[in-house]
Parts: sequence; C-alpha cells; structure tokens
Amino acid sequence: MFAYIVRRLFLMLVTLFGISVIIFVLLRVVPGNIVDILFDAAGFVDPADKANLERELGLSQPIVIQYLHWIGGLLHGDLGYSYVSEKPALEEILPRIPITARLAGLALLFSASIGIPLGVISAVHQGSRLDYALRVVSLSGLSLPSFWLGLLILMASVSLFGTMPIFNPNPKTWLEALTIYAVPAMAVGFRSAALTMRITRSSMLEILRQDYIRTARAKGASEASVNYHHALKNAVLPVITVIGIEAAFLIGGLIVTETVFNIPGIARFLVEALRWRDYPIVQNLVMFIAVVVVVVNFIVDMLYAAIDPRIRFGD
Amino acid sequence: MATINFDSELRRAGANATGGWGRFAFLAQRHVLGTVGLVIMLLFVLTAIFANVISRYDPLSVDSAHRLAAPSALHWFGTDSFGRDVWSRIIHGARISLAVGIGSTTLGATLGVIVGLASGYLSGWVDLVFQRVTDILQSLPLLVLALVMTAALGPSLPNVILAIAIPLIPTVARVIRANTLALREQPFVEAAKSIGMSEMRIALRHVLPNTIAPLIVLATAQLGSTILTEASLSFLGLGIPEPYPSWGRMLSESAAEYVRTAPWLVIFPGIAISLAVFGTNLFGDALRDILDPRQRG
Amino acid sequence: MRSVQALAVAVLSVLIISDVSRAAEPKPGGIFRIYHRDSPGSASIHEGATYSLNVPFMPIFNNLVIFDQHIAQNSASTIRPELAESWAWSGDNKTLTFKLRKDVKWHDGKPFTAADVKCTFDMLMGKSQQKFRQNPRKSWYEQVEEVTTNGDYEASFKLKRPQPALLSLLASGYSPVYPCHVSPAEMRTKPVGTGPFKFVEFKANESIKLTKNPDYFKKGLPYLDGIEFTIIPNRSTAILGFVSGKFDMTFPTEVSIPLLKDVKSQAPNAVCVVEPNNVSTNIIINSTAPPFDNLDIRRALALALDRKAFIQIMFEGQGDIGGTMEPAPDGLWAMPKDMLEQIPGYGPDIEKNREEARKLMQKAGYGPDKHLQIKVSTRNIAVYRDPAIILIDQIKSIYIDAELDVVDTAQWFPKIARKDYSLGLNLTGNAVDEPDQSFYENYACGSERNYTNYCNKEIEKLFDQQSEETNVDKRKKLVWEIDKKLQEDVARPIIFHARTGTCWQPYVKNVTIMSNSSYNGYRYEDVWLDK
Amino acid sequence: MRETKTLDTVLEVKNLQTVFFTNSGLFRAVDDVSFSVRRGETLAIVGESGCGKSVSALSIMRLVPDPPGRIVGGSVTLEGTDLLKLDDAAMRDIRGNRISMIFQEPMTSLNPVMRIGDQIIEAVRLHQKVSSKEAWKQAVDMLRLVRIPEPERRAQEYPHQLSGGMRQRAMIAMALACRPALLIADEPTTALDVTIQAQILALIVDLQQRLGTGLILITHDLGVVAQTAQRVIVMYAGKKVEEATVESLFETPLHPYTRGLMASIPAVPSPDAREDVRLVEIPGMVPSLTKLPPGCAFAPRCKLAVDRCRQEYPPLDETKSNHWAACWRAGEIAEAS
Repeated sequence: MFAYIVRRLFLMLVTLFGISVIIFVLLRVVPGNIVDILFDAAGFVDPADKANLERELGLSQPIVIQYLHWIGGLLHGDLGYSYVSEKPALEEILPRIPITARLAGLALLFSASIGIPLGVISAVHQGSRLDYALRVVSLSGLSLPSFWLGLLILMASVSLFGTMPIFNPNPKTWLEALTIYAVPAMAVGFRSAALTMRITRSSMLEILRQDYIRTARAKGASEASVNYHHALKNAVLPVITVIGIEAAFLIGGLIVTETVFNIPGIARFLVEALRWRDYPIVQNLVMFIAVVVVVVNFIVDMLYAAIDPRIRFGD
Repeated sequence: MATINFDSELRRAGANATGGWGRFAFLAQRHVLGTVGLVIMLLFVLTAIFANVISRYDPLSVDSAHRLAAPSALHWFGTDSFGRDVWSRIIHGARISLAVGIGSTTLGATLGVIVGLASGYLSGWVDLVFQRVTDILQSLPLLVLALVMTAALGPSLPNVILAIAIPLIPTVARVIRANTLALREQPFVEAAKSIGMSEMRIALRHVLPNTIAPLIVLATAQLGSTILTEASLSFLGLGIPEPYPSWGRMLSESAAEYVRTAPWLVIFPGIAISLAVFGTNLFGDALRDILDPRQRG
Repeated sequence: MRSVQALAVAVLSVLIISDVSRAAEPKPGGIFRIYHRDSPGSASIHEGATYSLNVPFMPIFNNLVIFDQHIAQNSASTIRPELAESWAWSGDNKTLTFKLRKDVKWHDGKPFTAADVKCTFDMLMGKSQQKFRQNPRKSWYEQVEEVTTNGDYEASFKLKRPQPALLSLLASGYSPVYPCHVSPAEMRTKPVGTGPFKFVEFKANESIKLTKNPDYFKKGLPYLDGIEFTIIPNRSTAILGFVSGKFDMTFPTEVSIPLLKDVKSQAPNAVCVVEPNNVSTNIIINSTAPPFDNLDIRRALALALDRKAFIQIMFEGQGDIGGTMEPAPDGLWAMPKDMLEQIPGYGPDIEKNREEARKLMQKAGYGPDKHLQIKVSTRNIAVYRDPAIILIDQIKSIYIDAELDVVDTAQWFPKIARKDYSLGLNLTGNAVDEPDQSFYENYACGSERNYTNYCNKEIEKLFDQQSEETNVDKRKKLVWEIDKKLQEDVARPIIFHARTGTCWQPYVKNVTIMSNSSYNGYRYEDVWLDK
Repeated sequence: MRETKTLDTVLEVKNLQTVFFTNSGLFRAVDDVSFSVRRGETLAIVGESGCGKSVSALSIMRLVPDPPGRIVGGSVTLEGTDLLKLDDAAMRDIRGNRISMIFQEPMTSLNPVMRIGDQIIEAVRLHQKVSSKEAWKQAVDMLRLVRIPEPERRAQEYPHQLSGGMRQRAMIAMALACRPALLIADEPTTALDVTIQAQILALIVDLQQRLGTGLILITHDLGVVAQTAQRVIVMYAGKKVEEATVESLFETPLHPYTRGLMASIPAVPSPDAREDVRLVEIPGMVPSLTKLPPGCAFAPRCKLAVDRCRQEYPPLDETKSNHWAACWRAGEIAEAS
C-alpha cells in the first residue's frame, strides 16, 4: 500500500513537472508579449522604454533562467507578480478560487443528484422507451454548448422576471447568494449531469452483467432488490471515478459559463490573463488547474481503493 | 406460455439481414437514433459541401438597408447588425465547423495512432515516455489546452485545428496502445513473427487494421466534442477570426449586444451547433454499439 | 397679449427657480454604482491611453485646472481652476504661472505643494529620476522648457515658444497632479490623489471601489459616499443589469445605438444622452509599398467611401462626417460644410465618386477583369472589426477584393510599425478638442503615433503657425486649411466620427457627458442621488 | 430434516425447447430435451462446451437472458408445478427456495460488497419469515454445515477475504439455506484447484444425501460423473443423445459421441490425479447451431457415420434396458461390445 502511494505520488510529480515545462514553453512561443500589450494600450511605442520594461519584467533573460526562476519561486510559495496589476500573483489568484470552487461544487452536486439516479434508471430499464428518452436527453445535454445554454437562461430570466443574476461578491440575502451561484451552476451542471448519467448508465450495465447479479436472481431476489440493492451498491464505486473525469470536464464548462455570467472566478480570469499575456497569471493558473485535476484523480484512486474491499494494494 | 412468432422474433434479431443493403436496413431499424444522427450528419456534410448553392446571399456581404431584420421570407433567419443574411452565414459556418471537426479529429487520430502503436509496440522507454506525455496532456482540460495553444499560435483556422487536435492525441493513443498490447499476444502475430516478418510490417499489416474499428468509434465520438470546442474557443474570441462565419463567433458577437433586441442572432447559431454535435453524438453512439460489442449496452 | 406673455414668463421663471432650488439641495450619501466595460491595465492615468482608466480613476485626482464638469463642450472658455486658485500668462505668452491652493492634502495626509506639480510634469517630460513604465503623452509637453516653483504655492511652466493650447491640455482628465512622495509603481496599484474620492480597491475583472474623501478641500463635497464600478465586459449583460436597476449609470459613452433603443424600451424613465466623443474611425494606408504607393489608387480609395452607409450601419445614422477635427457643432475646429464637400470623396453623389474612382483604378491597370487583391488589417476588437467589414464590402465596387486580416491586439502596433500591412482600419481618440494635440500626434514627421509615416514639411510649418497663433479666428482658418490638405493628400482618410450613448437612472443628478472628448468629465464631486 | 423418498420424482422436464434469436439466425440451444430427477438422486449432464448443458439448467431456473433467449416449448414440472406457467413473482418464490443453483465461478458469483453472512441471510429471509437475528444464526449454521472453520467470523467477512474453495462452500451454504428440493450445480469445481475439487464435490454429494435433495450436476468431466452420479445424460448440439445409468454408460457407451468422450479420458480417471482430467478433443468441431446438418448433428465428426446418418435424425431409442441412445447404429454398437 505504501509503495503504491509513493509510486503514484512520484508519477504525479513527473506529470506536473511535464505540464510546467509545456505551459512555460508554449507561452514563450506567443508572438507579442506583455510589453507590446502594455504599450499597445498606450497606443505608443518607444523602443527604449520598451526595452526598459522588458528588463524590468525579466523577459530579456534566457528562457531557462526564467523557468528556473518561476519553479524556484513556486516551490517557495512565491508565484511572482502579475504583469498587469503588479500585485503578487498569489494575491490575484487566491480570492478567486472560492468563487469557482463554490460554483464547481454546486455544479457537481447538481450533476450527481440528477445524473446518477437517471443513469441508474436508464440502465435498469435498458431498451425501454424511458431509457431511450433519457439517453436522448443526456446526449442532447452533451451537445448543447454551455455558453449557449447560459445565454438562453439569461434570455429567459430577463423575459420572465425582467432581471437576471448579476454577480455580487457579497450577496445580501441567502436567496441572492443562491441565485448568483445556482443559476450558472445549473448551466454547467446540465452538461456534467449528462456525462454523469452516461457513465453511471454504462457502469450500471456493466454491473448488471456480473455473475453475482445472476446469483441474486437465482436466490429469488426481486428485480428491484437486484437493481437497487445488489447492483447499485457496486455501481456507486465506479461513479466515484466519474468525479475524477468530471473535474477536467467541468473546468472547460466553467470557463465559458463564468464568461457568460460575468463571474470573477479563476476560469474567466484565465481567459482574461491570456488576453493580456499575463504570463505569471496564466502559467500559475494552468498549473493550478492541472494540480487540481491530478490531485482529484489521485484522491479518487485512493478513495476507490479504500472503499472497494476487492482492491488490495501491490497487486 | 405465449405463442411466439419465430419469424418476427428473428427479424427483430436481424437474422435475415446478412449483408449489404439488408444489413444496413436492419441496423437502421434497430438503431433509430443512430439513423437520425446519420441523417443529421449527412445533412451537415452536404450543407458544407453545397454551401454556395444552398445559401441565398453572400455570407460576407453587408447590406445597410436591411440591418437586424427579423426572420422573414426574404431572410429566413433574419440578418445581423451588418445586414448579413444569418441563414447564409450559418450555412457557410457549417464548412468551418466541419473543417475543424474533421481536420482536428483526423490529425489528432493520426498522431494518436502513431503514438499508440509506437507506445504499445515498442514498449520499453519509448512507451514510458509516451505514457508520461499522454498523462500530461490528459491532466489539462481540453478547452484549457486549446485556449493556451490558440493564444500562443494566434487565431486562425489551421491553428485552431492544431490546438484542438493535440489534446485528442492521448485519448486515441490510450485506446490504440491497449489494443496493440492485446493484439501482440495474438497467435497470428506470433505466427507472423515466426516466419520472419519485420516488426514494422507486423505493426502496419496486422496490428493496425485490427485497431480500425475502435478507432472509428473513438473518432466519431470525438467529432462532436471538437466541434463544441471550436465553438467555445470562437465564443471566447480565441478561435476562428472574423469575417469567417464561425457559429461560435456569431454567438459571441451577437450575445454581447443583441440578446434582447435580435434574439434570432442568438438562437439560430446555437441551434446549428447543438444539432451538428447532437447528430454526430447520436451516430457515434450507434456506431459504438455496432462496432464495439464489448461496450454494447 | 402682453399680460399673457408676462404670465408665461412668470410661470416659467417659477418653474426654473423651483427646479434650480430643487437642484440646489443635493442629498448627500449613497453609493454610485456604474458598470465598467473593461478591466483597465493599471490605475495610473498618466501611463494609460484609454478612457477605461480615466472614468474610474479621475475622481481620485485633481488637476491644476479642469474643464467645467457641467458644460458639455470643452473649450478654452470653460477651463476652471482646481488645484490652482488662478493662472496667468506672461506678456510674451511664454510663461504660464499658477497660484496654488493652500488647503489641499493628499489622501495620505501629506500637504499638497508646488513640488508635487513640478514632480508630476518633470516625470511626464522624462526629466525626473523616477520613470513611468509608459509615457504616452510626453509629446504634449514638447514646448515646455521647464517647470519651476516659487515657494510652496506657485508653479510656472516656461515654454520654448508660445503655445496657448497648453492650458487646454492641462485641463484634460489625462493631466492629474501626482504626489511626489508616491512611486509610479504604487500609483499603478494604489493611487493616491487629492480628489473627492479615495481609492479603496481594484480587483481586475471584478470591481473598482472608491470612497468619499472626508477631507476634500471643497467643503461639503463630494455628496456621494462612494463609487463602485462593476466590471462587465459583456455589453448585453451590463445593459440588462442597468435596466433591472442594479446600476445607477451605464459606463459613459459605451451604449451603442441599438442598445440605446433596448434601454429606452426596457427602462423608459432612464435619462439617455447621445454625444459625439471625438474618436475618428480612419484608414491608415501604407504608402511606402505597392499598390498604395500609387497616389491614384489612394485617391480612388478615398472616392469609394460611402461614409453615410458606415454611419447608417454602425450608428443608425447617429454619427458625423468630417475631417481630422471633430465636426461641428460639438467640435470647435471643424471645417465649414461647403469646404468639406469640396474634398474628393466627400461629395454627396457616391455613384459619381465611385465612377471616378473606377477610372483611376483603370488608369492604374485594374478593372472588372483584373481586381486588386489586398488585405485590410485591423485589431481584433469589435469597434475596429465592424467598420473594416463594411470597408471591404464598399471597395468591392472599385475592383478591390480585400480580405480581412484580424490582428491580435498584442501584435497590432508592432505590425503597423513594421509597415507589414497595406490598408489598416484604425481608431484615433482625441483627449482634447485641440488641433495641437491632434496634428502633432498623428501627422507630424516622426511622431510616435504617426503610423503612416505621413511627412510633409510644408504642412508641418503650418502646424507650428497655428499653434503659436493667439487669435482664435485666425487660428481656425489655419486649422481648416491644414485639415483640408490632409484629406486631399489622403494621409489618413477619416471615415466618420462616432456618437455614443450614456444612460443613467432619473435619480442621478449632476452628470454631464462631454460632447467633444470622452476623457475629461468624470470628477463626479457634485454628483448626487435623489433617492 | 426432510424425509428422503428416493423414488419420488422431484423434477420432470419434458420436451424442453430453448432458442436464441441472434442476428446470424435461430439458435436451438436446447432442442426437445426431456429428463427427470428423483429425490436424493444425482443426474449428471455431460457434453462439450456449447452443447446446451448450462442453458438447460438456466431454463429450469427461468434465468435464460431474454433477449436473445426464449423458452419456446415443453414443460418443467417441479414437485407437481409447471414452472413455465408461473408468473414472475411465483417463480421468484421457487428460486432459492425449492430450486437452488451453484455457479461455475465462485470468484465472481458472490457480491463483492456484501458480507458473506448477509448474502446467505438474504436467501433465507426472501423465503422464510424469520428475524434477522434468527437468520444470522441460520447463516452461521449453514457455514458450519459446509465445514467452514470459524463460521461466526467468516460470516462477517467479504468474499475477497475468502479463498476460492471457501467461497464455493459459501455458495453451497447459500444454495442449501432453504433446503431446496433440487440443487443445480453448474460445473461447480471447474474453476477450483484440483486438490479442492474433490473436497467440494464430496461436500455437495454428502449434503445432498443428508438433505435428500435432487441434484443436477453439470460437468464435462466424466471422472466426476463416475464418482457422483446415478444417472447420466449426454448432450450434443442442444439435443440429448444418450441417457443411461452410470454403470450402463461406462460399461457400454452406445453413442459414438459418448465413446469419443470416453476415449479421451486419461487411462486412470481419478479426481485425485495430478494431471488435468478434462476432455481431450474429438476430431472436428462442434457444428454451428444455426446451420445444423439435416441428419445427425454428430455425423460429420463420426467415424461410423453412414449415409442415413446424414439424412435422417435418429430417434432416441431404448437400445438397452434403461439406456437410451440417439444413433442409427446404436444397436450394432451394443452388440459389438
């Protein structure tokens, strides 16, 4: 068990190192850098000032030095400074995390509470009209762009209520807080629910093919008992892994949804930082996203191993 | 015991549909949703091919006299703020979506097959390295990677295709690698080896053809998500640049200003994206059922 | 009859007086909520060139002098003292002396003195130890020899030659006085001023918050407790927020004409104004390389423009045609209409113009069978892209097939500087309706913002001549002549001058939108909310 | 404990027909098969893979997956009730109660996330009204009955904590928990270690004797048959081709297919043998069930086949007393041996 965890941790570090290199190099390929953008905002280019600024921001150093500088700082918890706001990157990123985390949590909750039961129902009634209908719904969920869904929600909200949720960092009422987060969370969560449903359905179908399901039937257990007692207990395990898959999936949805609903979370911040070529922000944000995805998957693996009585480490 | 009509039962099971058209008709009947998906996909492809014939106006032509016109007989889907015909723009937008969809899927699948084959076949350190690279690519969400790449490369059609293709590589490579590993143990590969066939030849002649079915299934499944990713990138302003009528771009422009005054600018491109993706997803699902029986549900 | 008139006058005057008396009793308090279109790069007005910066940060500062905040048309006659109690020109018109207020404190409690004025302008002229990261308006002070102080409360600008326009430049929202004791880097993140509001926080892409300065030197001001800007780049969302009452005012001059209609139907009580904002949309031409090194083709291009169509499509008719200077009546320096219409391409008969343009094209070797293939480059921002799309459509009529080349913001200026383009669609915003600013910045040989490298020594002499001229009427004539010449040379064809809308809720009082600049009207010290 | 009445017929299967509708055609998995089992008797069903043994068993339990399978004819009478005529609820009452089944794979046939005791309890409580405490006691008793050491502790454990042999014992405990009239054991020892096989088999037979249960033992191991069964059915391509008492079958196998099976047994068939005693291949292949030849299905592989074999299907005749075979040449074979 210990050896297994160590091995997994090591692989995780290798992956994160690789990501850091790729992101760093990618961003340096970018034609046009922060200096150009800052100067562009001024509508004005003075080569001497530009060189000064470049030196000031450390962009004139060799790439390897820049990289080592970044990683070195990262290991000490120093993420550098935002080129644009000149604040420590950490200070810019940290306050945005809870916003996105809340949104992601709600979306995950929404997707699990809708996706898992519907996935089970669909699998249990495999081949029925209900199954067909649910599959069509889930497929259409995967086909609707989240930003479009967000726009439709906004349109509907305006024409029905004459208003729309506008993000407010300090909601006054409980209800306001709920609408601020819940509406966008549903826009993202719908797509995730569709994915959850599909994964749950196929994992459930896989379970229903198992020998012990036949054993349960042979014992004289009713269909309901077979499905919800024997199968679901086992199907819950793979559903945990859904969360791992969903972590990455959800972030994609959050990027567009935060943009549509104007939510100042980290996902939209990434888009803005890209637009400004704010390297310290972009590279740290992408690293952060990668760490979240990798760590979530690691935790899911560990959780799975801990919960499932069959898995023994070292096998 | 209820009486059983053997003929109808057999027909339901597809027993008399043994080949060619009969088999197709059977599958079409069996997979109604898949057929619907296929029809949508065909319409989508035909639309892209015959865009010039179907569209009623030049999608780029500006008309100051008919700006923001509501849908009418003249302009089926209305016009945008430049007086450009939305119907024609959506029709031409199919080309972009299709080009990105097929282009990036093909590119991603090809590279994925190469990586997967090499990784599964050569094993050793090559495999190790490729595995780590796949790990790395998989721990970043598709959209994040594509965003960073288009930002790095600059917004243009080829760059968008490339940016969407790269994140596809690991998905394909994983499947191909697993298949290759399984196939390597097969007797016919052993046999080929025993008669002195080169590794390369075995990989290309024996292993590759046997991975085609899962590859097709995977590629179709990915097609929809590539179309969506392009739309998202364009929506965020980092995808296909103006004046090309990309659906996502059309939405981002109109969404900024006309959600209330000209809802047709928001509704129709959104329907176009959803329908195209829905069609490919339906078809992909049916294809998986048919070609990849292990997954059959 | 007389009595009726007298009655009417009496009623009117009562109305006016009651109106004035109501307006004269502002209610203090309340947070003024405005949405912001875009996250500004920093908080330092001197280092920016976008009014995304002026709007939220102007309330923090004071200038030596400022354009009257309640007169829409900025001009020399609307300049009011602010940090200065008074100003005076020397007899030779080469020294401008300001007497400063003695009761002003910076937000951090330190007293404001003449040293701060000197520091600010020395830094702008690049003479001080501390440097700005960027200094986009350095050229405004080209004629300033030095800034001197006399005691703590007097500062003088010594000029190389007379330049009456200097006072107007100093009255712009772009010319606040910075404190000596705060570094430029701090000013970018946590600006300190003397103004009616103090900086609280700036969260990029989220919000900017200002709070009342209780020690403001104008007693009793400001009325508001604070100002809050919520950054919402999506215009539709922002407008919906305004319509549903979540904001007291839209971002100034950001409401497009179609959105304005939306606001009016949704919130009929909202007060909306449409004003020009002294931004010209123009074409930059690379005349150093084929095909536009050929004057005939440049002329043909100028003739092909249907300026009315641009205005129709982009602003439903709400825009103005003119030369370099903002058109009348809001612009102070615009050519008379008959003079304008004599310039090629400005005549009302578009078809005739285009016929002529086609002839020029044929002369240059192009025709129905041989189209000229070019690219129109522009920035990847809607206000740039949209007119470019129309431009491409229009020049089809003179055998030019153009493709839109959308350039990422990061690459736009380097690309233009490299001359790596043939036609570019560009926007030129003018901070002050002032020929000096406009001509020197955009058309002087070697100027930083002269992207086209247009260089005509004859005209440049005229620039200096008008700059030194103290007689306004004489100066106007000179300005018209220069403007006409610039258009005839197809230096940088001006397509149109935009007008845009601003809306606020009926209870918002004392907001005035400037009609010949979008950079100068945001002090907000006497704005109040009648709630 | 129930009184053993060896002569009572527990199960009577008559003309059972189970077909599969597949996209390559109709697949007669069980074709007109009849047999019966008496109390305390062991009936063995032997044959190669895919000959219809397991489908017959699942047909009796009515657990043939539908689609694609369907029972289309015949009757299955258990203690006087035709199971094929029961509704689903009534059938559930029978399963695990009057008929139980033990499957081939003890590793996968137990629910991995349920404790062993709970799985046995479930079988008990589905059919008997007892308190959970009582049921737990019964479960522990059953585990003791199948000779699992420390049954109290084992009942608390999960399947993965048990060895293969233990799991199969647990399966047996579960199957016998309600004292069924009939136990179907579908290759119960195939997946186990050779050393365990004999123990498990002995256990099944012992319990069957003690409880007086009828037993259908499905196997392809003739060695097992010789040791445990009283009567044997040989199936080939969905049909019963021979039926006899164990003695008669081993003495004079009448069907060439049975003879082939016998010939492929190693010289000393013993369950204790170290080497694998599974069948050695008979030349040729089992024909595709969807494309059966017109005559005897075994004819293409049969050295003794004559023209008639290829044209007409032989009837199942009682060639010797209590010994039936479906072969045109069964008479000749009987005489020859």
